[in-house]
Amino acid sequence: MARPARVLACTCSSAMLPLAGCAGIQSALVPKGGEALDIDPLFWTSAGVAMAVMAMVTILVAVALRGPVRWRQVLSREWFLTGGGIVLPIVVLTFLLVYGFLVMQAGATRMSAAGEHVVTVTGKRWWWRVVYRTPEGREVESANELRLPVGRKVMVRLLSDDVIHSFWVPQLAGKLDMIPGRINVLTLEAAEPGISRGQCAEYCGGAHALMAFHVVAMPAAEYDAWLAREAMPARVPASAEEERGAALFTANGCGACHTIAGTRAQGRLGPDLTHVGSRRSIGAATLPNDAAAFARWIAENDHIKPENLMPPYRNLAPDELRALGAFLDLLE
Amino acid sequence: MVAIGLGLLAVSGLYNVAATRPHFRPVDHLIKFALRRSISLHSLGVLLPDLTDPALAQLGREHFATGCAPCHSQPGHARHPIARGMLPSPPRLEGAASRWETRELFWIVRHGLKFTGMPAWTGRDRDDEVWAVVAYLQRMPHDDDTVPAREKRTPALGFGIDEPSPLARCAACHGDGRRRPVHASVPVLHGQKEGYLARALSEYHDGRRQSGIMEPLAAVLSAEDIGRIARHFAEADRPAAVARPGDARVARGRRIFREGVPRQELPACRSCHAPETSAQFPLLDGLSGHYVEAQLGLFRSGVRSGTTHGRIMSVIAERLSPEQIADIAAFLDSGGERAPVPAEARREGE
Amino acid sequence: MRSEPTASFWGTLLYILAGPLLWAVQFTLIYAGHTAACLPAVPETLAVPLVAVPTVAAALAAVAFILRQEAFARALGAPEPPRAAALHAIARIAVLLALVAVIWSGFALALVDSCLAGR
Amino acid sequence: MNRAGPDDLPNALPRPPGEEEKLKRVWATPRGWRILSAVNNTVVGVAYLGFAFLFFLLAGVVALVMRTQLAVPGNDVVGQDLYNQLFTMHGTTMMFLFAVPAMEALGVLLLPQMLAARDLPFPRLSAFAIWAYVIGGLVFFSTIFYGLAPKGGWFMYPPLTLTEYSPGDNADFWLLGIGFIEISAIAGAIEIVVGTLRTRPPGMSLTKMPIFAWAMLIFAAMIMFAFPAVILATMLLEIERAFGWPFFSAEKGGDPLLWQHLFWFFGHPEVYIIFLPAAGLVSMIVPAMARRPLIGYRLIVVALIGTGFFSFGLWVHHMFATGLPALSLAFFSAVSMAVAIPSGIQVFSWIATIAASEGRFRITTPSLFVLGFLAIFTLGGLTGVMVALVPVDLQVHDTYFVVAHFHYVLIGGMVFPLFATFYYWAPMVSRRRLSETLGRITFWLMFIGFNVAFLPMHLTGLRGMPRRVWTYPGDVGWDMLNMISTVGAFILAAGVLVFIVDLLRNFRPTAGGGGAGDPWGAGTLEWLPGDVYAARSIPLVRSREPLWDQPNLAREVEEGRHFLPNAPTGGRETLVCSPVEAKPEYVLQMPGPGWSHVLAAIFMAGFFLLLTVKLVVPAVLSGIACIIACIWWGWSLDPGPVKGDVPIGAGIVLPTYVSGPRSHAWWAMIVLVFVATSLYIAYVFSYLYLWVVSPDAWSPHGAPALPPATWPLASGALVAAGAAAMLLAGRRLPAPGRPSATAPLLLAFAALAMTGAVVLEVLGHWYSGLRPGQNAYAAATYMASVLNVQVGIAVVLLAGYAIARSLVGCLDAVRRVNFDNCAILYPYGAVQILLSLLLVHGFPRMAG
Repeated sequence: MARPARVLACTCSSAMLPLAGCAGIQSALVPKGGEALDIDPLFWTSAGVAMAVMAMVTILVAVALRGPVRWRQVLSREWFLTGGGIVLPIVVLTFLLVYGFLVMQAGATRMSAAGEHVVTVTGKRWWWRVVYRTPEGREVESANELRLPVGRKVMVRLLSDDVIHSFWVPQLAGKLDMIPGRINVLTLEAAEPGISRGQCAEYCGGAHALMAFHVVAMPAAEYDAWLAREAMPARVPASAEEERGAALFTANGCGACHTIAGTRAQGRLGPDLTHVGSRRSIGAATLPNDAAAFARWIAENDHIKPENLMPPYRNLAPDELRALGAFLDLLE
Repeated sequence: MVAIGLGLLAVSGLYNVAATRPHFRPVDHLIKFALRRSISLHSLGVLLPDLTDPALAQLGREHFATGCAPCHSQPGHARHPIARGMLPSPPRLEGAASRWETRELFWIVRHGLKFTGMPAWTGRDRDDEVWAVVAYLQRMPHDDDTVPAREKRTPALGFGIDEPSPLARCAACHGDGRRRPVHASVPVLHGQKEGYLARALSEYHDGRRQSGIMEPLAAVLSAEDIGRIARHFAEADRPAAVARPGDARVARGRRIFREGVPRQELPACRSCHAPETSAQFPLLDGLSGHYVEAQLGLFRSGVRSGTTHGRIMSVIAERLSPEQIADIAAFLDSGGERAPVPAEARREGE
Repeated sequence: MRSEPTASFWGTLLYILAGPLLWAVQFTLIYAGHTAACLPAVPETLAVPLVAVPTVAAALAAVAFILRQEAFARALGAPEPPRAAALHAIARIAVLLALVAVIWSGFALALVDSCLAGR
Repeated sequence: MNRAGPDDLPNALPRPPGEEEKLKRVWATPRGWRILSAVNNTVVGVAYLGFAFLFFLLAGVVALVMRTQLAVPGNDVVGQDLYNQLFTMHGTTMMFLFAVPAMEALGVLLLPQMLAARDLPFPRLSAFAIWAYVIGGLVFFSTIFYGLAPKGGWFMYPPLTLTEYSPGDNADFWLLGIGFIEISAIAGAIEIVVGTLRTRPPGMSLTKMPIFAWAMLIFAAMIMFAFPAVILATMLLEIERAFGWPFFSAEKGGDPLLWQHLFWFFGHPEVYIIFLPAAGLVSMIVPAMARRPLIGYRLIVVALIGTGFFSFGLWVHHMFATGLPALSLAFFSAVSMAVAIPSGIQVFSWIATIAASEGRFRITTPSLFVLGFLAIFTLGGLTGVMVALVPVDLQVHDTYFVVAHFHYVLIGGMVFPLFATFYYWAPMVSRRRLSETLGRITFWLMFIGFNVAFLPMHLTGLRGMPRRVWTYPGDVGWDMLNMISTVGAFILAAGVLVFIVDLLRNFRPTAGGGGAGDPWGAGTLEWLPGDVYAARSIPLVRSREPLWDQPNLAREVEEGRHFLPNAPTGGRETLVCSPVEAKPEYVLQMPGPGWSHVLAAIFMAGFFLLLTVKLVVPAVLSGIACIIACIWWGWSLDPGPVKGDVPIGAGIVLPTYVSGPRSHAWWAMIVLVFVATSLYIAYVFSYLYLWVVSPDAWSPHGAPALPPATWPLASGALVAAGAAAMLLAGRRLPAPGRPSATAPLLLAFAALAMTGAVVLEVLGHWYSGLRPGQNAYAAATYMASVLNVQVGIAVVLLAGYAIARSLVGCLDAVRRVNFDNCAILYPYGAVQILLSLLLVHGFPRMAG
């Protein structure tokens, strides 16, 4: 029942959405790994049951309203009431409930099979701190982007130290809250390489709407190489403009909040910028990642993402902003 | 009937508004009565701070000399001839403290009075400055009759005549290399970064930064004046820090200054306020706790968020609690980074 | 109306709510018991009896109620069966409904790991 | 009476002259501006419903603004901060200021009519609740215009709503708004429980009650058990915000999830609190339109009871994504499924009744809305089943799928029945019917608009759009769907607009008098002819549809041939019957219009509002004024047995004054005790929950050692002595007319003893060095005393009041209701205090 139903829904939705099609980057209907693949058939089964029951009720109401007298007499019998109102729901719901329990249990099994790959994601207002552990046990920090090796089960520890957030990558798994004082664990497993989008699903005040991130699933070997690169210090500025940007970075106290490994900037309040240039977005998937966007963000972040905790640096002249943008863009 | 009568009076233009003729006596009484009632009612919510500090009154006197004396005249001085032509005539303020409640004085200085020529305080929401003037008004000699009228000098200050050099005007309040500023609410400028000083004066000049004291003074400065003043102070030596014994408050302030408060997303103060950072970011060492506390309060409440730099600081100051502001102020008051760190605090820091 | 004994309100209430109350007790017990079993100091295996015992007991009580409904009605001071047929039907169906809920939450034990919090 | 045939009615003709005029005079509705003092259930019920509808419109406008903002990606019609306030206001207003009050309003308006009672048993209480609600609600809603509106979401999760992340008064206004609805909901619950159980007409046994009365009874019972949880939660949150007692801060041993448990223990039943009365309304309209009794009456009663119970066992399904142990989630998943069965029963019942119609089911505006309800609610229920499956919920939780689901359930399950109600019952309170033509236009616009707005949202959610976002990017496939939803929202709004036009053209309220008659030929008692006094005489009921089964009933009632056709005590009165079988027990004398309850409402509103804006002194003054108004209000309510016994017909002579378990006041106190009990249970849950989360904070490891056992023992002994004094006082009440000082002295001692016990308990902990801000343990420990102080104050006020009554000679062994009220609350308070002592002093010793 699951497959035809999906084809149906896909057709419906693409009829409504000729442009976007069904390849939504943040769509739970396009599962690409782990728990999302387990939930998908359960979802379609329950949706199918719902549609069938809805159709049945519609027909029954129609018959009750305008059907032949004989049929209507049948509908008003006591056994119809007990059969339709009690026995039928019990049978159908028992089936769905058992199916649901089995999928829940699959989650437990997946978790106990998760290997030594651990990533810690901390919900912040309003961005994500992502800390990887290298095979040597070193911690490597990144932000607003999660990279996953395809085919490996990765244990994601979810924390928060301010308000409650919720970690959700619809293509890979259901959501799990990040709650101050607790550690929740979610096992992710990407089935194929590709990019999907996640977003905070628990209202966390202020810029909740602009707290998203990307998940990049890459072949395991590429992932290992990437992680090794990620653990290295930042690139050194080469051009004069980049050097000027680096100097402005220091002079304006950016290091109070941001870390760039290998420099004196060791702040821990904001995202780690060591390899910021290699990420897909800035401002928690609010802006694209290029030099111009960096410049815009630095001066206008309070307009781009209201209430975010970084002060707007409108004191900087356009050429200074360009230099800073060039410097940050360099940090791949 | 009364309304129609008043209307006719107004339309006819018979009432003479010339300042050469005083109001009819009943009108005068009515106006004064309404004025007193209005001031009394509107000043009801004013909360009095501690005004006993003589230094505060001294600061008030400095402002009084430039801002108030031209009309109200100074004790021991005769009234300025132009001010004499005003109606209602600006009262002499000796003994004003006995005619008005303190809260009423504050309210008048803060808000000014309609139809009298008394202006409102220039620096919007800078109530802290107004209190200095009130403190001075309270201490003004009650009776100036001891000085014979002919010996009273006409005022030397005001209306742009006989201005002393701008630098001397600065030193009057901010002190010089040896002398501390007149009052703790006045910042030390010596040894401050030049860029910051120039920016601050321009902001006052353009009315972007609020101060009833600094705005009028900076308004008359030219760009060259500003540059000259900034350079002068930047090149001077910072006055020696008055190291005070550190208490728990100072230790907490030191911690915030050096490490910030990660839980509150608060960066360390010194990551921006340090000699090696942008010339636009002021040095904080040696500033008085009073000044720091007041300014952080202004950032926090948004009064100082009007400038590009102020906006940066107010975003951060919003995260500080009043207690933390007091801690930081205590730390800077004790000499800041330049003060010797007590042994136990050094251990704690490590 | 006068000649018959006045029905006890609280008894009648207990009688028609017997099923749902049974469910409420079982649900409270298994939820609290399971929470206790998942405390760090308590062995996880304790969850099985802590959930199974109340479930079975509640199911048996429900069956007992249906079999001996008249006796329960009399004991509680509810109007007795011939007098208020609707009341007794209501009590009976309510117990059956509760029985379904009792069994549904109880059998989760057989399919789902007990204290695992992550996924 | 069973044997009384149609010709053997309780009262004979002709009726004495002037009898009806006297009734009219006694029950007259005040005219002009004095109508504010009115208490007639039809008058205040219409006003109540009107204000609830006003809030529906306001919150609806807020929704339109939000839909406009979301029409296109990256829109900036409203900014982030305003949007966050808007969705908080929309949810809060719809839930607390519209849905619950609207249902209570229908209870006030319809219940007494359906039960042929002259009014609710506590007329001024409902008027008080309404005024408090109106003032509080309007002030609360107006905060949106000053940027002061709360912005933590209608669920107000801490830590986001703690002062650290929500400085300013915004969040406090939410707590204020919900405070009013808590008070008026509980007042309403008392009214409805006592009204349904005690003021039914003779012969209407429990199983002959109209389904709506069952629904309201269960509704009120659910309020009794659900609201205390949120009352406690809001107390804890406000205390943490104002004084820093760490209930929800993780770093001091608190837990943000405690709020979620308490809030949803209220919040989920809340949904059914809204839905059950609506289902009850449908169960009234369907048989009327089918001209057939409801098929499956018993099953529907079971369904209502089952829903009422199960709804308390699925609060965690709002917390499936919080990371609780899987088996716990499974329990709640199972109950979430179980609650679907009752809904199935009801849907099939309605279908069966429609099928059984005499001729064909009549298609009128009310039946259109009922059919619309059936379609929409069924779909909402089915997506509810999907959401009850834990894994599916993990994907759709907090997305637009859930937004679609609960709008299907709430608009389908509550708003459509409400509109059916407007059209169906308007003739009962209006001199003119609403227009069938405009009604049909309203229905089709609303039905089409609703589905256009909300059906696409299922897909929007599945495509990953979270709730509560003020903006979204254009490249993730949500833009077209959102545009469609926005268009639908405006169509829906157009339907409501047409309804308002209809209302303005045709609704002519009768201020308590008779309406436009019975256009539907329905079978229940609210369609009896009547006037300001409701039905002329209170009928003897033999079936569930008396008007169908007793063809002459309307005429007989109108002629005054049934019970109580007059006003024998000279004031307002109604008949009180036994709760199960409805045998007449006494004639209840009830108060008429007055100002005391209006003043009490105004001052109570003043108290909370002033407190919210931190004006403590005026707030306290207002609170004192409120208490004075309450005393003035209560002073006239205990008439005593002066009127003696009166005949009501059929040779039955009933007393006009009773005390003890037969009196309506006793029942009201019992309801209050239930409310207090569930509040206390919620507290015990919180205490134990916090211990489970952070046992390290508990004494003696994480906090100072408990005070020595002498403290709690002394405290317990005091309160036990007080209880004994209370018992003795009950026996020493003087005979009428023979004043004695013994009882007042004993009462005073009892009140003092309870005060002393509470004070001792607080002092003990204070001297042991424990401070409430220290950690979660300390906060939980002091919280027990906060609750005890609450009960203690109530006991002291009631005791003081009883002493005052006794000093003026209004309290004796017969006229003892004022004493009984205190005598019910006192043992409750004593037990609560003793349990607190056991928990607070025993548990740490046992667990540590």
